[in-house]
Amino acid sequence: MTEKITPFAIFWHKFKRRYTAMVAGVFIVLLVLAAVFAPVVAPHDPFLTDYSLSMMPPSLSHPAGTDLYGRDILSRIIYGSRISLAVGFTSVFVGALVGVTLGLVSGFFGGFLDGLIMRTSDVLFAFPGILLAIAIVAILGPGLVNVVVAVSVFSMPTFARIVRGSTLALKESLYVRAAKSVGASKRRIMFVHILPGTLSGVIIYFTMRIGTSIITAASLSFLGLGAQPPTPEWGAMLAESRDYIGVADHMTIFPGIAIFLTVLFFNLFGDGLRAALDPKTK
Amino acid sequence: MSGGYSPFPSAGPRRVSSKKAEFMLKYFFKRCMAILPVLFVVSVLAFAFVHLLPGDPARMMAGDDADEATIEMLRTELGLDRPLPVQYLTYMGKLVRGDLGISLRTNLTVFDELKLRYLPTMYLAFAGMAWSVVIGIFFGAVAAIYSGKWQDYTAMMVSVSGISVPQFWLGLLAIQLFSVHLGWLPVAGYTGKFSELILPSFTLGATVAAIMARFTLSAFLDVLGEEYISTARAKGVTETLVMWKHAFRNALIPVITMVGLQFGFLLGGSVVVETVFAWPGLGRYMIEAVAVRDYPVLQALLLLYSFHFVFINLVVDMVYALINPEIRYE
Amino acid sequence: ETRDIIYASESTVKSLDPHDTSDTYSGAIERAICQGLMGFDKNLNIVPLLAESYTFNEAATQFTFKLRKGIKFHDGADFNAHAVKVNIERMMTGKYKRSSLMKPVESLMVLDDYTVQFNLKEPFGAFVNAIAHPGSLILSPKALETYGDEVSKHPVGTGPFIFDQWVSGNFVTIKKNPDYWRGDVKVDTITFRPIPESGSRLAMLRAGQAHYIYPMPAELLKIAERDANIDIIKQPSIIARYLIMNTQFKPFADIRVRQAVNYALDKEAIIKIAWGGAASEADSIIPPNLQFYKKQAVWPHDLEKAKALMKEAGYENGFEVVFLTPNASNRLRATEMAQQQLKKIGITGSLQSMDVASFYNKLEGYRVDDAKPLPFIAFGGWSASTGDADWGTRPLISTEAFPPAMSNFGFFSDKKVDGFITAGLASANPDIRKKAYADLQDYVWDKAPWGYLFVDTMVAAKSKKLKGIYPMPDGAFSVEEAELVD
Amino acid sequence: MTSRSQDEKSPGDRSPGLATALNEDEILSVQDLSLSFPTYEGFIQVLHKVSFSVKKGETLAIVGESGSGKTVTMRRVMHLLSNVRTDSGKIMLRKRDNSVQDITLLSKGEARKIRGFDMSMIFQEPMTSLNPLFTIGNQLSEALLTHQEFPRQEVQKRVVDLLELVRIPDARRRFSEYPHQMSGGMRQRVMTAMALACNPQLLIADEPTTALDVTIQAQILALIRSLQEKFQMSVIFITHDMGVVAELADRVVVMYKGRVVEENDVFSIFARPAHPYTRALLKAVPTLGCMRGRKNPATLPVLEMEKELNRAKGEPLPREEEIDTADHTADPILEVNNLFTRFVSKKNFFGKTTHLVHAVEDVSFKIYPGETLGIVGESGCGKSTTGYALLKLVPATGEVLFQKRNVMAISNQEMQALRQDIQFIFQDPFASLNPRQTIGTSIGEPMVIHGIGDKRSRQARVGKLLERVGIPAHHASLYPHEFSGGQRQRIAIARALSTKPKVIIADEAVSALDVSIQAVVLNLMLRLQKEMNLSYMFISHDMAVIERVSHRVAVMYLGQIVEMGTRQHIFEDPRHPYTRKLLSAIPIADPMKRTDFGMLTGEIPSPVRKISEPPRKIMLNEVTPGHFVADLVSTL
Ligand SMILES: Nc1ncnc2c1ncn2[C@@H]1O[C@H](COP(=O)(O)OP(=O)(O)OP(=O)(O)O)[C@@H](O)[C@H]1O
Ligand SMILES: Nc1ncnc2c1ncn2[C@@H]1O[C@H](COP(=O)(O)OP(=O)(O)OP(=O)(O)O)[C@@H](O)[C@H]1O
Ligand SMILES: [Mg+2]
Ligand SMILES: [Mg+2]
Repeated sequence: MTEKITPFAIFWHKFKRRYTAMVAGVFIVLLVLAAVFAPVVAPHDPFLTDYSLSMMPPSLSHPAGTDLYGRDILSRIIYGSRISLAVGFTSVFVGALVGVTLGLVSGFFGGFLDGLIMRTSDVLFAFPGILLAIAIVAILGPGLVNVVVAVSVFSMPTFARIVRGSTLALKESLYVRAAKSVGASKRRIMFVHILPGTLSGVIIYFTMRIGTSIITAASLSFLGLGAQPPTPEWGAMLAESRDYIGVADHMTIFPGIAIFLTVLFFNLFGDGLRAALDPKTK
Repeated sequence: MSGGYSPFPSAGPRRVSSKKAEFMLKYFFKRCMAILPVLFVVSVLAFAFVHLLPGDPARMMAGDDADEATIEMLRTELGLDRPLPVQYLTYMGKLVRGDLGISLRTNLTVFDELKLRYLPTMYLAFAGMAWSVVIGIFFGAVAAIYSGKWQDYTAMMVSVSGISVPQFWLGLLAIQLFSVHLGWLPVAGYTGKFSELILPSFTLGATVAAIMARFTLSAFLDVLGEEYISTARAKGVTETLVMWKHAFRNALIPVITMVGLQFGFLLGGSVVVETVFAWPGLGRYMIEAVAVRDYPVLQALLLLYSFHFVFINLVVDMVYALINPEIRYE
Repeated sequence: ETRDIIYASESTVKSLDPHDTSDTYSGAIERAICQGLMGFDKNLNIVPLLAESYTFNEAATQFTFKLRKGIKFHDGADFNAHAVKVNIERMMTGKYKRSSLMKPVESLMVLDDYTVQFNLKEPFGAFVNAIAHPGSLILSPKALETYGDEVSKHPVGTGPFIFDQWVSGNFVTIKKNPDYWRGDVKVDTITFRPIPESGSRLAMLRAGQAHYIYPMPAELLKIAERDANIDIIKQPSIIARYLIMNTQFKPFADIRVRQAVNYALDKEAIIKIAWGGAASEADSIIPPNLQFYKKQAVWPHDLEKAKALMKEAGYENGFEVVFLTPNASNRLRATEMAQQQLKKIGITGSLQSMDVASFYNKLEGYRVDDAKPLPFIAFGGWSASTGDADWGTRPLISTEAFPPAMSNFGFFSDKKVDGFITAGLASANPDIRKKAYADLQDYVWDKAPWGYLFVDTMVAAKSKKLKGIYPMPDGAFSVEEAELVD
Repeated sequence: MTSRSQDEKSPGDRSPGLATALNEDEILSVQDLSLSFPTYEGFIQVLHKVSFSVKKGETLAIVGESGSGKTVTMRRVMHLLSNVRTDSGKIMLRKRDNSVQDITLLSKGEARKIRGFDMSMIFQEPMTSLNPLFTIGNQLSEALLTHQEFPRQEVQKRVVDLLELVRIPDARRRFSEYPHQMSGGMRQRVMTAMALACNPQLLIADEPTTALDVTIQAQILALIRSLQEKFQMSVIFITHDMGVVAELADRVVVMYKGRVVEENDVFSIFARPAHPYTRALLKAVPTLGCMRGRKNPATLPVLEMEKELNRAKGEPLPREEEIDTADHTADPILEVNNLFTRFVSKKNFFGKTTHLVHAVEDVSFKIYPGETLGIVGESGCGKSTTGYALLKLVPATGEVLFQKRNVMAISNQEMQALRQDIQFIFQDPFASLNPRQTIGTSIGEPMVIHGIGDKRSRQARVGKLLERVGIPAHHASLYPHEFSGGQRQRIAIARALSTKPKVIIADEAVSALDVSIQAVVLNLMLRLQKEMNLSYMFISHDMAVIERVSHRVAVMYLGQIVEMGTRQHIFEDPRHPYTRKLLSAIPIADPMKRTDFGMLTGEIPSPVRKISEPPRKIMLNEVTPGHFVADLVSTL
């Protein structure tokens, strides 16, 4: 093809053709903005109770209705996005940080260390994710911070595996061999040559994992192990509303949709990234 | 027997298959050896679990209104006063004899309790797996075959939605729709009827179906780029055969490993689904056990879950070796 | 055609050994299979059952029961004094969860085949309540011999239903006892199924997949009321709900602060929103259905007074506490509302919800001599399962009940209160006891040991076709008269 | 998937009524074929009015450099392209029943019926063109049964016949084997058998031998030649190797940048190339034997293709430059004694090694200052491993003396310093540069690692090095993918030069490049050698390239050296049968001298051996001064 195409241009060209991913990207940006500017965007104080407004269906002043205590659901969803995004992002970030490090070390040094790390991740794999989270929360007690810890622990092994896989491949690559032959140190090879090469896989998984983490955190809240009231966490809102299905459906529907769309768009965004970063697609 | 389809059932000498059998046996042992350390670590973790939880296990086991003497007695009885490695060995020794302890809540042996709840969870998990494999592979294949067309987008949207719905929400909505409004299916619980299995297993399988669909899609696309697909077309093989004989089979190979890995996810999901659907299985049992701090039960459940995961993956590995002739056997 | 009833409940059966059962639900099912010497009627009045009558001495140390003749257990064994002895002595070993019921007993004497006499260590006026308690049901001596402690899986009694099947974690089925001594049983089987999701429970009833659900989620009453095939049953209970505060420590050591809390609580709103309306405001330290209850004036919701009291006590700017609650959704909601309301008088703090086990574990962790920096407010609940005022007060507000002994988690201690409680037990004479408890209730109400909340109303729902099953004030239920009509 | 876009043609380009425009003796005629692919910038035309035809029973070779459109053309003929747009043109095919049809007009289904029946195709990659999940028998039967009905029993017989036809030994047994149980050469034969299953009249072979070793290539070429004679098929043979063209073709079509630039019979093409591109192509090919009688290596007489295209007629070609830098009187700069590298190949159940790969087995040689030692041998004989072993990139034992210091015995720190003096150039220019670093960073990296100069001086040197290898200095900030293959290899060379090394190990440094670009890179390397007095260890499997660049040559076989001597010794007086076999397998780029590949049979042996059965040690005899030949007794 013509010269002067930067990797980013190729990426962008492929990415923008996935219109679902573009829509997702826009949504995520809006969501982040809403979270950051929640006090400006939210029509009401998310903590303001007014028992006389208990469980009002959607109306002009409360577009998503009110909850049990007469709090504005839309405002709570907007404030809740702060928590869901923060939990999703932080837990995946921590998981990725540890996972990438372990995967890199494991793939690069091999041998005993590799065996140790991989067996450990096998073990973590062997405990079904949410059970692991429940166990961890059972040990640490409920609460958002512990949810983050739990969710990061079980997103970690996948990161480790992804990175280990591409590290193993890159370790054998000619350019790493070339770097070795000119005398590059192990550290240099690991961080300058191998690590950047593993990142595209990490980024893709990272985006998708945020969705999964948001759901897991919500599920933990649903099981009563997550965020504590009156925190406007989406999963907790759902858990709170489930006793009213059939009576006040808006209490279930709106937080449910918030989770669904957020996770959906993170997934679509991740799909788009994958397609765009995959050299096989055009 | 090898997995390849042959137009001549009797064709070819059997020598290969006996060699293969021998290889499979060896391979099996090798895999078994490899999972031993995993099981070991898992058992240590499950053992450590009780000791990691805040509070004195004996005090918790003794219950609300026990006095110090009872607790002290229990402590000796449980061997909690001995060094940890000794405790672990005792624990393992009992484990090997199938003694998982006694449920603090019901005073029944944990073994008996698990026995009761085991099958319902397995039904649920396997039915969920069936849903996800069928739906996932179908959508994935459609998306790959019609790559870039509306079918592709639709299939992928549907399956990505599957990942994005929280299972508990999906379950609640499904009950409202299918059981309350339409009245087609039982609401909840399990007493052995097939109809009771449909909604929970679908809810459970939906997420994994989405994952499978994605994975099938990418495996399929990889395969479609392979030269042997061109070869098949160059022979003049019909497009249908190219897709379903040449491409599909090859795409399925990586998908099979995925099935094993997703099984763990499925078991995890069963915790939520069983709660929503009042399913008398291990998942709900776990939640109940957490709520009342029934330690022997939790310990046993952790072991059982991970053992299953490891075992299923062993089976998957074997299947994989069976159907993939490229696994070397000489 | 068989008449089969499905009873969907929130809880799971934990054991079917009455002596070793601590939960109401299992106890209720046991009561369909087994019976005690005495029992409760719908309103928790004590009525003779396997005993024809009883007598007791003035000092409340000796109780003699005359047993009914001609009753057989399901396995054919005869019911007689021997059977009672076997059962009571089993309980007296101290090994079982309900052994405490027989703690006051010094010895049991078989006077003749159909007369037994309990000799107590010290006066215990509420002893007949203990005998009526589901923990004191009588199992077949033959079954006890055959199964030992495994009897929990094979309960055999004299009740209207025979145990059929129990799949742990799943359902329990009982079937009609054709030879029931009190008359004809009108249904063939009853299956008890656990459906923890309240929405699913109602959905099952509406879809005809269950005949009776308990608890009927009060939040969904609107739906159930609209359904023409459903009957709602409401019944006042003996379950008291209140907020526990640590009364030994600042700031709750100050009675004005405790009173301020009581003024600040909007009980009506809490009942309506958190409890779906299924409760009535507390009007004494014990619920109306308990023996010797005496009505008091409900604490009014008066923010101004509350603020004034706070100011008087020197907490004009409020203080910080931690709210503790079990994570069951209605308790969580109620605590959340208390949190919202107390914020208005400056009592703020974070909320920690946890499973029941951790909750009590945490409460039991506090000691009276602790130096806890952060005071707590915890959502408490108590069902005095003996139906007696003693059990509704002594374990909760007497000095001897400081944890870990019993459940006085707020360390409320008052010499006068302890005095009334002792007096209430010193005699089995109802008049004497009544007076003691009346004094107690009058005295303690203003002392505000708790943030008084409300007394649960039990709500169940059933198919119109089903008759004769009703909930009992202690949260149990009776199925003896169950009947399906078309 | 074939897509409907194949049928989307601009109707104006088609002249109707010419449906039978095919001469009697022709079987296929491609007329004015233009194709476009959708890309980032919209549709890009890759074929421009391509026209050629194939006569009955003839072999047509299509040559041209990489990307010139050879494969695209033939895949279009086979209806095997998806999302391509046919802008103009016709493809006329004479079917078996002698009817003629424009196959661009066919629907998917109709095209399918022609594929494999009227014409069939063999692909370049034998390792991946068979489906790994099905037995050979199954895949061959499928080819048969797709177009014809056969009774069940007969199918197997026919399949076995076909396998025997392509000279697969023990055909009955192979029937139920899977592709992975066969070598590349055998797979390519199976592919050929598959293509022949329905006796098509036209066989299209797209570089069927490029991925194979010379000896195996020779076998396949011989096979195709004999089959073509036997069945009187027409064959279209795509290749970029002029030697192969000379061996096989009757006529030649030369493609360049999506256009046919020349079409002629093979003799005329070689004797009187008309188009400058064809001339350049022929000049750029190092031909075996053209160095005969000369002592020293020399550059190739061609510069870059573009320049060649623009050269005025009659202007003299650039002169060949002799490289006489070798100083055999000095002490060797690198001396290797008894070098061994063995890899674990198999372990038993208990983790004990049972089989070893004897990759390098007791190898000894010397390299003198300014000298190029060529190392040749077939795939897997241990050439690369030897190179890696010298720099301790793989575990090895033995003695490697660099300027008299034993590399094997020195500390890591000293080794580090030494790495400045010995540099590597790898085969794959695409893979040997980190795609995420600018080329400037890559070139400067060795200097950073060894702490040479400061940032500014390093930058200056990177610029100089780039210019030295013919790339503008300001390109330092570009990424590897923005360069062509030849440019990347030059960048790799620049990187190797950055620490001013004395010895460069070039492992198949030009094998992945097009002939024309190969020539440029070879010339560059030779000139650099002259300027900087470099010593090269030049690894290649291409005898002609080795002949061009080496002062001395070592022939490797199964990890051992079987013959070593000056270039003239090896190429003009080969003594060892293996050396002779290699030489005889090379197609000569001269249609007048067709080789008889008859003496070549068998597979490449494997260096994997049981641990209890080490290979026999080969003794080298010095037959004439400086010419070492393995003792025949010990090798064969
Ligand atoms: N599917 C495609 N989409 C876009 N461009 C393509 C596609 N296939 C081939 N091309 C382009 O068409 C041109 C011709 O490619 P082709 O594969 O025919 O070359 P070739 O002569 O066979 O080269 P080689 O010797 O490397 O096999 C190249 O520029 C290539 O990049
Ligand atoms: N890291 C390794 N582990 C195991 N075996 C190896 C390893 N590297 C190379 N080999 C084996 O050693 C033998 C020699 O390999 P080497 O790469 O040196 O051959 P080569 O002559 O360079 O071949 P080619 O022309 O294919 O590059 C081969 O059989 C190869 O499979
Ligand atoms: Mg090509
Ligand atoms: Mg090599």
